Amino acid sequence: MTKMKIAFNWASSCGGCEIAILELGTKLVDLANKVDIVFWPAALDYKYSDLEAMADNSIDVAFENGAIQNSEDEHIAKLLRAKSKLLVAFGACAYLGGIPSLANTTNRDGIFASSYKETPTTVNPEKTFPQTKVQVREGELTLPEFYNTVKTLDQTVDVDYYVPGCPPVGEQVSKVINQFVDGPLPPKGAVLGASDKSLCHECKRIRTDGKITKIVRTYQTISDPQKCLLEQGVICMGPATRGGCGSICLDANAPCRGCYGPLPKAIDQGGKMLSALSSIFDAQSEEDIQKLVDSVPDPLGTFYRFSLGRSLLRRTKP
Amino acid sequence: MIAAIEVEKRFEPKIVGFLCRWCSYAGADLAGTSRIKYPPNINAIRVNCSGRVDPTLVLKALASGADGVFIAGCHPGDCHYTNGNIKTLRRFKLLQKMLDQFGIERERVRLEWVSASEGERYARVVKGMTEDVRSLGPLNWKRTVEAVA
Amino acid sequence: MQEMQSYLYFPGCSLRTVAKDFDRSAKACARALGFELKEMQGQLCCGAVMSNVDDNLMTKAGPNRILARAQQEDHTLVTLCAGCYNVLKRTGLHAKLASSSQQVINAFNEESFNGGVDVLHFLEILRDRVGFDAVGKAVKVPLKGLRVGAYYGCLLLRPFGEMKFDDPNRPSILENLLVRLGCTPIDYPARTDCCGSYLGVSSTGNIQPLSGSIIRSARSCGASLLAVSCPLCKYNLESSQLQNGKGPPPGEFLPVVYFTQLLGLALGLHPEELELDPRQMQAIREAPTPMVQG
Amino acid sequence: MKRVGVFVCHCGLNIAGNVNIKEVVDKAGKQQDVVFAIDHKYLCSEPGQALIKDSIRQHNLDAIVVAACSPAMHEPTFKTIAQLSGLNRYNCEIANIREQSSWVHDDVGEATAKAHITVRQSIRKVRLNEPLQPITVPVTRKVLVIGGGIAGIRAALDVANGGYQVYLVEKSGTIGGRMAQLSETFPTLDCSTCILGPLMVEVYRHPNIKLLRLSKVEDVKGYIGNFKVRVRQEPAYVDEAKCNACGECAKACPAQVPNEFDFGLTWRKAIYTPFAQAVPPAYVLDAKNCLGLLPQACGECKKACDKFGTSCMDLDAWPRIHDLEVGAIIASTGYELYDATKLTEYGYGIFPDVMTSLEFERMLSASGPTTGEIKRPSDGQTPREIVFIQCAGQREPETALPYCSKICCMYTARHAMMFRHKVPDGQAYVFYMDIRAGGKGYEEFVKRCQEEKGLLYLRGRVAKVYEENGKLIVKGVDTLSGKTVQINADLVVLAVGMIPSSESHELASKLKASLDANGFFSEAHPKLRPLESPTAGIFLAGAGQSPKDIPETVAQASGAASKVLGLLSSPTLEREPTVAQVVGELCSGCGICLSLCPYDALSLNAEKIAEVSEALCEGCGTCIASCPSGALTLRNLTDEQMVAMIEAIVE
Repeated sequence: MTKMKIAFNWASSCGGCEIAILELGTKLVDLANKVDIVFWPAALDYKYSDLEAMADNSIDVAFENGAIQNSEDEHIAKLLRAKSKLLVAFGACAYLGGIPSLANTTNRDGIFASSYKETPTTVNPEKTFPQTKVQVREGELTLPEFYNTVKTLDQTVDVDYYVPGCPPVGEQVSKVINQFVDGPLPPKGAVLGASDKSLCHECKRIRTDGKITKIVRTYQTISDPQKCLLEQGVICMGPATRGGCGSICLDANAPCRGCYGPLPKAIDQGGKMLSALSSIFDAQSEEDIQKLVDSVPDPLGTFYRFSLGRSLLRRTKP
Repeated sequence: MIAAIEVEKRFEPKIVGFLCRWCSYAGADLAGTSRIKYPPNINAIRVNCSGRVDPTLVLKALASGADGVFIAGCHPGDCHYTNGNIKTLRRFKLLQKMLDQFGIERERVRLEWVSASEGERYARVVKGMTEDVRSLGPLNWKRTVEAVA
Repeated sequence: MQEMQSYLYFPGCSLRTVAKDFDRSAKACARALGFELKEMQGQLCCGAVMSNVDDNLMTKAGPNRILARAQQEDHTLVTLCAGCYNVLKRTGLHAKLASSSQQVINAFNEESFNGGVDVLHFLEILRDRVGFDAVGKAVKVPLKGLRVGAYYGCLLLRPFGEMKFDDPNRPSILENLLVRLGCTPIDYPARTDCCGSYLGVSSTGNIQPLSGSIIRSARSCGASLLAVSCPLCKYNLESSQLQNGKGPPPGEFLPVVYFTQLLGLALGLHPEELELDPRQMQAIREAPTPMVQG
Repeated sequence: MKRVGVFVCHCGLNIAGNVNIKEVVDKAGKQQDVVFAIDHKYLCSEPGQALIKDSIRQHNLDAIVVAACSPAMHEPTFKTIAQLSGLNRYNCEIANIREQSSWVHDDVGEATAKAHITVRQSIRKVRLNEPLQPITVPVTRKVLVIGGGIAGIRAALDVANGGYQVYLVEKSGTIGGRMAQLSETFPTLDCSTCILGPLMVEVYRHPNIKLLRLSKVEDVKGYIGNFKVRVRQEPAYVDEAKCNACGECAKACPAQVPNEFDFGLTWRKAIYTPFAQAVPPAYVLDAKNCLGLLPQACGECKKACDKFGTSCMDLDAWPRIHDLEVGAIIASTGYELYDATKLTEYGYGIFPDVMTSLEFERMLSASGPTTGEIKRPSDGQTPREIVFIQCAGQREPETALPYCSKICCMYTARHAMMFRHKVPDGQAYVFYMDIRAGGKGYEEFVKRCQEEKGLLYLRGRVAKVYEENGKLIVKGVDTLSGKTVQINADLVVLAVGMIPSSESHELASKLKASLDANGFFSEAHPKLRPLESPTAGIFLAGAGQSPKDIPETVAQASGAASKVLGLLSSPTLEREPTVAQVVGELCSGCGICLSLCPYDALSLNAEKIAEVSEALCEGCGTCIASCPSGALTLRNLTDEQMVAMIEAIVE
C-alpha cells in the first residue's frame, strides 16, 4: 500500500505553526511510517521548483499556515491548491487572518512607513523602501508585491478543512494528521482539532453570574486563579472562542486571546464578544456605561486579535 | 439663484431599522395614522425589544451593504421589559467606540429613544438620520474592502 | 486697565430719528456700568412687525440679512427697540428651524444664515449679564419715592412661545429694575394692554380709547411717570394726551420716559446727557422726595 | 422548502391610493418559494379572508405573507384565518405597507419601492418560520383595581359580582374620589353623593372585595394572568373594624389642618374623617400633621378614644406590606386639575375671589364649606355678578393644555344654573369658545341654561382679570358682536382642565403601561381596544385614560370589568410561544445570559447548560443578543431570520 503524501508550507506567519509540528518530536518518526512528507521548506531543503514539478492532485493533504499578505503567498497558495487533493488552513493566520490581519487596520504605505521610517530603532537615512523590482549590476532583483489587505487562505483559494490555534496545540495536531490517515473525515469546510463549545466549557475557573464593575489589563492586577477572569475585570475571550486548546493560557493565569476562533454558530467572533462583554457591564446610567466603555482599551484589537481577516468588516476604512 | 434652491438627483441611502415593538414601532405606526411624512430610506425590522439587537447584526448590515443602521427603543425607565433598552445602550456605546476604529462615521449607526406617543418625533429622527447619512454618501463596505485589496 | 466688555448692538431706524434719546441714554448707561454698545456693520431696516408674516418671505429678507451680517461679528446682538427685538429674535428662531422656506430666503439673500446669533434685549443684558443687583450697587442717586408705572406693551412679551422674555400677563422685569433704582413701581392693570401701535400714525382717532385708557389706568393707580422700552408706545402714549397738537396743562400730563433715562439718572448721569426734556425733569423733580440735581 | 403565498391589501385607497399594488404583487410573485401572489380590496373583510382561505387550500400553501396594515391592527385576524385554513398560525407574517409606507411617503414610486422591500422581508422571514404551539399557563383568578373613584368602585363591584376576589387599592383615607366632592351631576342634577354613597357602602360590605385604603402600589412583577404586586399600606392608627366614628378623637385633637377635601376652604383636625359618607366609616390619623407620633408628643386622641370611644386606636401601628397575586390589573387612577396659578392672565392665587370650578363645586355642596351658600371667599358676601370662564388653560398648545377636557361645558352650565337658583337676582356670564355638549340630554340641558334669565353666554375668550376697587374686572371679547367686553364681577370661576393624577407616571412605569403625550394611559387601540393598555393584562377605566364624564367613566369601568371577567373565565391562558430557546449542544455554560433575564427565566442545569423556563420567558431576546456562542435563539426571530431580513433590505 502506498503511503499518504502530505505537505507543509508557510505563508505570512511567525513560524509558530511549524514549531507546533516539530513539537510532535518522536511522534514525527511514527508519522513518517504512515505518511510521506513531500514538501516542507521550513524543515527540509525544498524549492518551489520541486512543488511546480509535481503533478496536479499528487499531494493527498497540504497543510498551509500563515495569512496571505503578498503576491508570493498568493502564488504558492494557488500552486499548492493545484497540487493537492485536500488543502487545510492550518493555524489561526491561514484560517482567520490571525495577528497579521491586524495589518488591515492600516495599509501597505502605513506599514512601510512604520517599519522603514518611524520606529525608533529604524536607521534608514537613504529612505529605502521595499521595491518589487530593482536593477543592480548583476541584473534585476525582485521582491513579492506587498498587499494592502491581508486575506485568509480561503479568501484566496478553495479550502477543505480548518485547524485553528496560534499555534494549534500539539496533541490536536497529531490527532488531526491521524484523522487524515485513518479517517473518517467530516464534511468539507469543517473545523478540525477543536471543540464545538467555547473555552468556558472546559475552563476550571468558577463563575458566579457576576457583573463587570471595572476593566483592568493583565499588568494592572494579579488575578485569582480560581475565579472567572471576566468577573475580575480582565477581558477574557473565552466565551466567544472555541475550546480544545486545553485552556493552557488560563492555566498560566493569562486570559484567552481568542486564537481558536469563533464558535460554529457565531456570525462574528469580535461582535459576539463585544456584545457578551458589554451586556454584563454593571451600569445603569449613561454616564456609568460610558465610564466602563472608556476603560476598554482598543476594542477592535482586543475582540479581533486573531480574526479580523475573517470578520464581517475585515478591515478598517482607509 | 433659483437653481441654488432646486435639488438635483440625490443619493438615496439604504438604512436598516430595528424598532422595538412596544414603543418605537408603535410610534412609527402613530406617525402613519397621523399621516406625518418622512423619507422612505429606513426599512424597519420589528423586534420585541431593542435588547434583541445584537451588535453583530449591526456589523452584518453594514458589511452587507447598508449605508446606516437605526436602532430605536423605549425611553429609559419605560422599557416593556424593565431595562432591555439599557442593555442596548451598553452594547451600543461599546460598538460605537469600535466603529470609530473601523472608520465608520457615528452618524451612520444611531440609537434613539422613541415612545409610542412620539409619532412626530419618529418622523423627525428618521428625517434627520436620512439627511445625515445622505450627506456622508454611500458606505458600500464591500467595495471599500476590495478597493484596498 | 483691561479692555471694556462690549456687546454688538442694533439700534434700528427709530433710535436714529425720533428716539435718539433712547439710543444715547442707553449707550451712556452702558458706559457707566462698564460695558459698551458697539454698533454692528451694515445695518438695515428690520422690516418692523411686517416681517413676522409667514405668507410673504420677501419681508423676511431684511431681518435675515441683518442677523447674517451680525453673525460675522459676534454671536449675540443687543437691541433696545421692542419692535426690532421682536422681529429679529423671531427671525433668528425661524432660521434655526432650517425649514424649506429658510433655504429659499438664504438662497435669495445668497447667505447661509442658520440662526447662529442670539438676539438679546438691553434689559436682558442688565438682568442676566450685568445682574440687577450689580446695577443696584452702581446707583449713585436713588430715585427715592419716584412713582413709576412700567409699561410693557406687546412686542417685548408676545407671542410668549417665541419671545419667552417674561410672563406675558404679569411681567416684572422692568419693576425689578426700577426697584433697584430706588423708584416705587406702580402696579396697574393696563401695563400690558395694546397702545394702538401703528394706528397712532394711520388713524389717530383710535388711539384715545387705547393709549388713553392706559394713561388713565396708570394715573388712577398713582403713577407720576411711565417708563417704556418702545419708541412707538412712547409716541402713542404721549400723543394720546395732546388735544389737537397742543398739550394739556402740565399737571395733567403724565410724562413718558425710556427706562434707560431713569437708569441714567440713578447712575448719576446728567439729564442733558440723557436728553430728558424739562417737562419730564419737572415730573421727576415734583415726585414726593426729589433728590435729583441739575 | 416552503410554498409561500402573498396577499396584498388595497385597504380601499388607504394603500392603493399611494402604492402601486400591481407592482408589489408582481415583484412578490418572483420571490424565491413564492408560488402564489394576489391582491384584494379589503383582506380583513369576509370575502378577503375567504380569498386567503381558498387560496391556501387551492395552492396548498404552507406559509403566507399578508401585506396590509400594521401588525398591531390585524395580525391576530390573519393568523387565525391561516389557522382555520389548516396552517400553523405562526406560518403567517404581516408586512406593514400602510402605516409605514402608503401613509408616510408622498411619492407613489417611493412608497411602492418601500412596500416591496417590506414584503420581501416578510417572505424571507416566513420561509424560515417554524410551526409553534401556544404555551399554556395557569391564571390567578384575582384582580387588582388601582384607584377608588367611581371608576374603580364600579369596576371592583362588577368583577366581584362576577365571583372573583378583588383588591381595591386607594391612596387616600376613603374611596369615592372626585365624584364624592361634587354637589350635583349633569344633566339630571342628581345629588352626587346620594348616588355614589350606596355604591361605596356596597364595596365596603362586599365579601369579594378587599379594600386597602392609604395604600400605594410599590412593585409589579410577572405578566398577564400571573402578576405579583407589592402594596404598601400606611397605618390609619385606627382599627377600621372597631371605630364607630364617634368623633371624640377629633374633638380632642389640637392640630388644625386645611381640609384638602374642600381645597383648604375649611379646616379639619389631624385625626379626621374626610366627609360624612366616607368609606370605610372610620377615622384616620394623618401622621404628617399630627403633633408627633415618634416620639409621641400629644396622644390626646387616643386618650379620648379610650375614655369615651371604642379604644380602637394604636399609635404604634406600622405600615403593612401586602404581597398580592392577581391575574389582571385595572388602572383607574383618575384626574387632577391643571395648576390654575400658571394661568396668570386670570390672577388665580392672587385675587381670592378667582376660584376653580371644583372649589366652586364644594361651595355649592350642602356638606361644603358654606353649606351650599354661594359666598365670596374674600369677604363672605353673596356675589351678584359672577363670571364663568370655560376652557381655562385648555386648547392652548403654546402655553397650557393642548386638549379639551370634555366636561367643562356641561358642569359650567350646571354651575351657572345653580348660581341662578341660589342667587335669584344675580347675573351670570359664561365665556366659551364653543359649546361641546355631545351626550344624551346634554345639548338640551345647555340650551335650558342659556335660556335662563340673568344668564348670558358670551362667545369669546377672556384676556385678563384684575382687581379694581373691590371688583374683579374681567376684560374679554364677544366674537359674535365683535366687541370687547368688560364685566365688573364679584366672583370669577375658572373651568380648569383635567390632567392625569400625579402618580400615574410612576405607576405606569411599574405596570410597564405606556402613557400618551399628555400623560394619560394609552389604550391598545383607540377604536378596537379602548379598555386595555398595550401591555397584556392591564385594563383602563376612567379619567386616567382621557378626560371623560361620569356616565362614560362608569361605562368604561364596566367594560374593563367584563374584559377582565372574560380573561378569568378560563383557569389557563395561552401565551405566545415565540420565546427564547437553548440549543444544548452549542451552549458552553458561560453564564453571560443568566444575569440579563428580567424574569429569572434562565438557569444552568447540572451539565452546565443554560435552560429557559418557557412560562417565565417574555421573549424580549436580550439574552440572545448577548450569547457569544449563538446557542440561544428566539423562536421565529432567529439570527438566521434577522440576517435574511437585513439582506432583504439592503440587496
